[in-house]
Amino acid sequence: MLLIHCPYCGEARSELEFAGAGEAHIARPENITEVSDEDFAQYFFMRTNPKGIHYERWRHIHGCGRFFNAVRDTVSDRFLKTYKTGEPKPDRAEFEGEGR
Amino acid sequence: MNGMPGYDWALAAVAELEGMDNVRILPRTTAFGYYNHNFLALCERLTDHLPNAKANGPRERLWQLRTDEVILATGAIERPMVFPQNDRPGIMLASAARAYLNHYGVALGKRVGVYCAHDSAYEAAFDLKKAGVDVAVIVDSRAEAGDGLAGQAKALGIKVLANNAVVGTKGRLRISSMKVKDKASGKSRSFDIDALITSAGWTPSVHLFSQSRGKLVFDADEQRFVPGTHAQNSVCVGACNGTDAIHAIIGEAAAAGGGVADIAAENARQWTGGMLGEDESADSHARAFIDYQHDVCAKDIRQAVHEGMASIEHIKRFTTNGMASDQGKLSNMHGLAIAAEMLDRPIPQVGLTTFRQPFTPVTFGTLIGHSRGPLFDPARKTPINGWAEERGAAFEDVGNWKRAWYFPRPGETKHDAVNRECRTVRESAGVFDASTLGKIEVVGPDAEAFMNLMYSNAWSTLKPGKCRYGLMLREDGYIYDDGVVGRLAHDRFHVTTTTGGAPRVLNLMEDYLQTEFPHLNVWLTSATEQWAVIAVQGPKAREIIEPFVEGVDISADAFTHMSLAECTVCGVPARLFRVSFTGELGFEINVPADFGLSVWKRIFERAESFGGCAYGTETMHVLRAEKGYIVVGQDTDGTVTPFDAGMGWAVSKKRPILSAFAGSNGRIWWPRIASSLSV
Amino acid sequence: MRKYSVFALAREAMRHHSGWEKHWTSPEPKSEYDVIIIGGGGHGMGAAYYLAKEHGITNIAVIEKGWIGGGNTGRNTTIVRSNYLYDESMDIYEHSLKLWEGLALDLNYNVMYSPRGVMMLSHNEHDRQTFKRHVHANRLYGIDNEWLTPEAAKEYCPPLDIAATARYPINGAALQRRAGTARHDAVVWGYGRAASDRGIHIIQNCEVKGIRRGPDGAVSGVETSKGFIGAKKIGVSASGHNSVVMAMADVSLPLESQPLQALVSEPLKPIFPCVVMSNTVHAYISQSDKGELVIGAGTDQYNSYSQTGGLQIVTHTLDAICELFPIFRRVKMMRQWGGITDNTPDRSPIQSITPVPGLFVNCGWGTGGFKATPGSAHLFAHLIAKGEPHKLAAGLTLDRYRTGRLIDEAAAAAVAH
Amino acid sequence: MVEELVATRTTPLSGTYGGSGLARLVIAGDATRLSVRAGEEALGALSGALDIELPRAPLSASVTDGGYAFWLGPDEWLVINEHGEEMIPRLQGIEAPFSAVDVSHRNVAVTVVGPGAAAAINAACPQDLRPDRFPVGKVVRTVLGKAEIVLFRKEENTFRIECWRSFAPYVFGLLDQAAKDTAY
Repeated sequence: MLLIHCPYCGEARSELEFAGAGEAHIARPENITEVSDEDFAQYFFMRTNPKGIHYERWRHIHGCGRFFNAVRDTVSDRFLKTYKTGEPKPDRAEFEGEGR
Repeated sequence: MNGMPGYDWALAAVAELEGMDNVRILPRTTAFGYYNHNFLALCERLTDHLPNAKANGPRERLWQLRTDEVILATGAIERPMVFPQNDRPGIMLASAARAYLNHYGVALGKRVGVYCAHDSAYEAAFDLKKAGVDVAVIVDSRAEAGDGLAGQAKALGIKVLANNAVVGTKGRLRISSMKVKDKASGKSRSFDIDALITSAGWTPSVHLFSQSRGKLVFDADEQRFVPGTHAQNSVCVGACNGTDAIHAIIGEAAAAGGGVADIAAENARQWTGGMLGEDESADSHARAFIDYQHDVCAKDIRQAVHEGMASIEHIKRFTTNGMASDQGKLSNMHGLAIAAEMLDRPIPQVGLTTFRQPFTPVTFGTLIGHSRGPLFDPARKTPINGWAEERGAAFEDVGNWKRAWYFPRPGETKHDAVNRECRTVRESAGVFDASTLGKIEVVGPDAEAFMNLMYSNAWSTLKPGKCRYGLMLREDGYIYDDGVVGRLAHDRFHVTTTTGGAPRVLNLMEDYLQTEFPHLNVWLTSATEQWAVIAVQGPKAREIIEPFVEGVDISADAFTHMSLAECTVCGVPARLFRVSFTGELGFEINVPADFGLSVWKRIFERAESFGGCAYGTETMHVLRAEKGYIVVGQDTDGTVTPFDAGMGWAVSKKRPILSAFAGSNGRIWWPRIASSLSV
Repeated sequence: MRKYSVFALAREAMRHHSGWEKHWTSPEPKSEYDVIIIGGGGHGMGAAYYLAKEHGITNIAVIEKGWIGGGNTGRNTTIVRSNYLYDESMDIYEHSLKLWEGLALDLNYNVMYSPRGVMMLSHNEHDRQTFKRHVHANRLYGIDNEWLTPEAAKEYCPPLDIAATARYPINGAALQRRAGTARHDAVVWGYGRAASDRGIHIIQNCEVKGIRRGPDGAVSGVETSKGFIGAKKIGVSASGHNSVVMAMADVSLPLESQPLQALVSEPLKPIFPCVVMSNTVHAYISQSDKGELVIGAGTDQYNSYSQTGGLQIVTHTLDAICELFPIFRRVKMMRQWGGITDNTPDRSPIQSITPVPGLFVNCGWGTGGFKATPGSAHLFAHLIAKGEPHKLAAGLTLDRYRTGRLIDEAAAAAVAH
Repeated sequence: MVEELVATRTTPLSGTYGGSGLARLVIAGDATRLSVRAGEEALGALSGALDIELPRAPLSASVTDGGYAFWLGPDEWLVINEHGEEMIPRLQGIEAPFSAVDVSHRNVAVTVVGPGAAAAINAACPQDLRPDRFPVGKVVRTVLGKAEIVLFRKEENTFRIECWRSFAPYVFGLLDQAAKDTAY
């Protein structure tokens, strides 16, 4: 069971309070009605699914209710960072050598 | 220890710890699992050890513990010697013999043999001898025992045969003799014994460390795996860390506690020795057991390698070595060593099978705790549920909800009851508990803009005081949910969802609101349980509810189909919808939940006086199916577009279509959220 | 290779089993093969075997990072069934079930396929309608599946508690009698032995580090921990790591890799005669030949390559098992473990050509790949050999995420299966 | 309207008590409750109108005589008035955008009192309830077994638990069992 730091509550809470919400920083096309089928498939279905550093979304669904982003290593399952929705995507260089 | 016998010192230490208010000691408790982020699972045995008469309470308790740091002091487990016919009753570990003797006052035999490759067996032999048990002989496969042991044995009058091996045993119901071979001369002789204790050394208990995903390293000198790199915030001390000397252990423990050792230890012997696998002098075709539960012998491991199994995982699965309830605590290292020898590879290259939870088996009961019967899963009931129970309704489970299914009268079958309920609704009226429908209140100046983004219908044309069927699609155009949406005010919508869909619809709305459209001034609140919903359907519906309603004119002309009003019903604040899921004249009365039962009773009584009845979900399904209304999740399954469902009318024509693929099944994609709409 | 038979057994018993041969050889890789299969699980080993047996291609290497059968093949709960709803699914799973029925004979290896029946419990009206729809769809398609009353279900599986007072009472069940279990390790060893016998190279402890492509964009081979190995055709079937391997060729997939856990109890005397699955309470259970209750838990909610998961997933499953079978409350959990499942958005698999010429992928089997092993392997071999999908797998291509022809069995499938 | 037509109120679990000597369970009385959602700019006006400060600090609560304002999220509060006073009408005329939804009947409150209260709650709740981590006055939305709850520490050994009404029998039942088990 993971321990997840909620950037809105300011403390770490049990995974039981959270809902995973998939990969983060996938830009929804501005002109979604006009993008090609390929681009729509890429946006809606394709995922990087990396082994290692993963940018992902969580919702503190049974807590403050907020969606937020996290950087987590999918090998160690360690969280490297959690941050609020809308904050810039942290550079992966920030996490090199950490927690692997 | 500090001048006391070790056991006494330990008791004193426990007493001191018990006196500290920031320490909690859990006896009879096994840490059986070490999971992510320093999460530990413990099994505390509460009453399981008590005689039946005293054991009324819970048998075990599951502790789920999250810690900043974990100190692992899990010790080591003694390994048996591997030799032919080593599974005869009366053969056991030296440490077991010692525990029987010193803790329980039980001597396991009158004339005990010892076979070992490790000093600890000598200590057991000495204890037995001092207690008056005849120790026939200590057979040591090594050329030499640890410091001073041979002399001590001699002083106690115990014969020691170094560089010898046990190559067989005899006995019918228990061991009666063992055959001992001198490895130098090859000569053998027999000893009459009624018990045999063995020790091949100690295997560090690295299970929890390994479960924590710490990396093990192989200590080639001592032929054992010990903790290497920690993956979580933990420290290993003592035998589990491969630390043998008492002074070193004290130092480790003190460091782990953040202090400096102030414990003096004297007269502690440092054990040496240990071996893995089978002594080379044994007959390779004999049955020398390594896994006693699964009857796996040394020769089976060799056979597996012979047949091409080269990874320890393959060997384990081929022989089932280590797959019994001890999960290889006694056998794994022996099996590994035998395989490595056969493969002529170092032990670490053959690998180590994974340590998995639990450390020792744990009852399902411990793990589930209170989760049984009504506490297995919440059974959600509406405010009107009790009334339906009294009326003898049959119920169906819909998600966590219990819903009245139909209301059989004496002698009626299900079909009779449903037929009657259907006819009654069509001919006069029926009353239906629709409280389980999901309700979300969408409030704020941008509520309309938000609704336009979330539903396929257009909402700008919906005036306050009106409601409309809403269809929610996924971005790939497949139907996600539906429900009637009422507009209470310019900036306030009362959205209903399917019973099962309420949480995921709210979640999806929050997702878009928080991440895609955060600029919108609109908020969502779940109001599902705030309201009891009483649907009155049928030609007599208006007449039935009329006397209860105040604050709105519900005449046919004034309160047309798909109207909505805030008013009072039975004197309490209500939201009244004129909607129909039956095709008949219909109203849905929302009242605050605590008033639901009372309002229901009054309406039901009046409905009965008009020949009406209460009806359940089965009748609701028949009635709606007759009219062609769909239920999302029953008539759709995740790959149905509005067009597949014949509901193109619910898709606003003003929005461009993303793409249209007319496959053989006619699926067409349509974008739920048209970002071309200005928000 | 010597044939396994009762005579061979008698002969070997006389001479300490010294005459048994190695299951497979462990050759050093050659510099070039006609086909490389990445992933030595059941699907990959099987694909190599069928390429040799049915398409005459034997110059094949199966490259496995660890030991064959060590991924999801060796970690699943061994359920075999074909009672799916959609044509695309029924096609491939029924094809697979038919192959299971003859697999031991075909391979001369006892894969312990046991058609003990898979029973899916219905707890409410929605279940009943769904399962009856499955029963009808299956029977129209020629696949066995039948509806049982609660009493008939209990007769088939006596430990079942059909009391009407249960929190989720049982109102019936769908039973596929031909469905059942098979021994996971034996399947991959049987394919391995038969493939090795046909000259296929099984290269274990060999990690693929890159996929090399020629100037035309087509594959030319793989970089591995044992050096470069050339091939004009590469089939990727590395369940749990497909995204990672395919990223080496810049192919993105609609996959998310999530932990799936399972557990076994201590061994019991035979008590549980079939496989029981419950969609509503999220549990499935059978009893292994060694006597352990084999219980499948659910998927953790996050992507992970760690082969571990949270305790809460296991306890949630045991809640359900004990609710269905109160007699098991004092049974002990002996071992829990995890695998990595590659899940697609529509929970149906992908078997497809890719934008890279010569590169084929078999992935996305989610929680249900074991049952598909022979069928998937057989059709994947066809795809690699012919360069186009077999008609039974034509709906499983990657293209469906562009055209929208999704195959969503989520409503049809029991949770994790 | 004739008097007998006026509806009467039936509250879930009213009159139920349970638990053990170490952790007593009491169903709290009726109250009015508001789910308030708003941005920063409306908080001053809302606090004034409601006569209770909407706390800005995460996980904190304001308490008045019979009133609570619980921080549930950065733009979400649960406001409770135990005297049953109507709150919605007081919000007329506030300019800044906000959402206030009456949830008086949606929730049920259970009070857990006694030296074993924290242990009983911890039987099914993952919060760290040690007093230094969960001091008096802290409030969280969290889970209790398979139900969502709002948990407020009113005093060292007194907790108020709010849950949705249909979950109340489950929440109460679970706490009742757990409270009895704290004796072991």
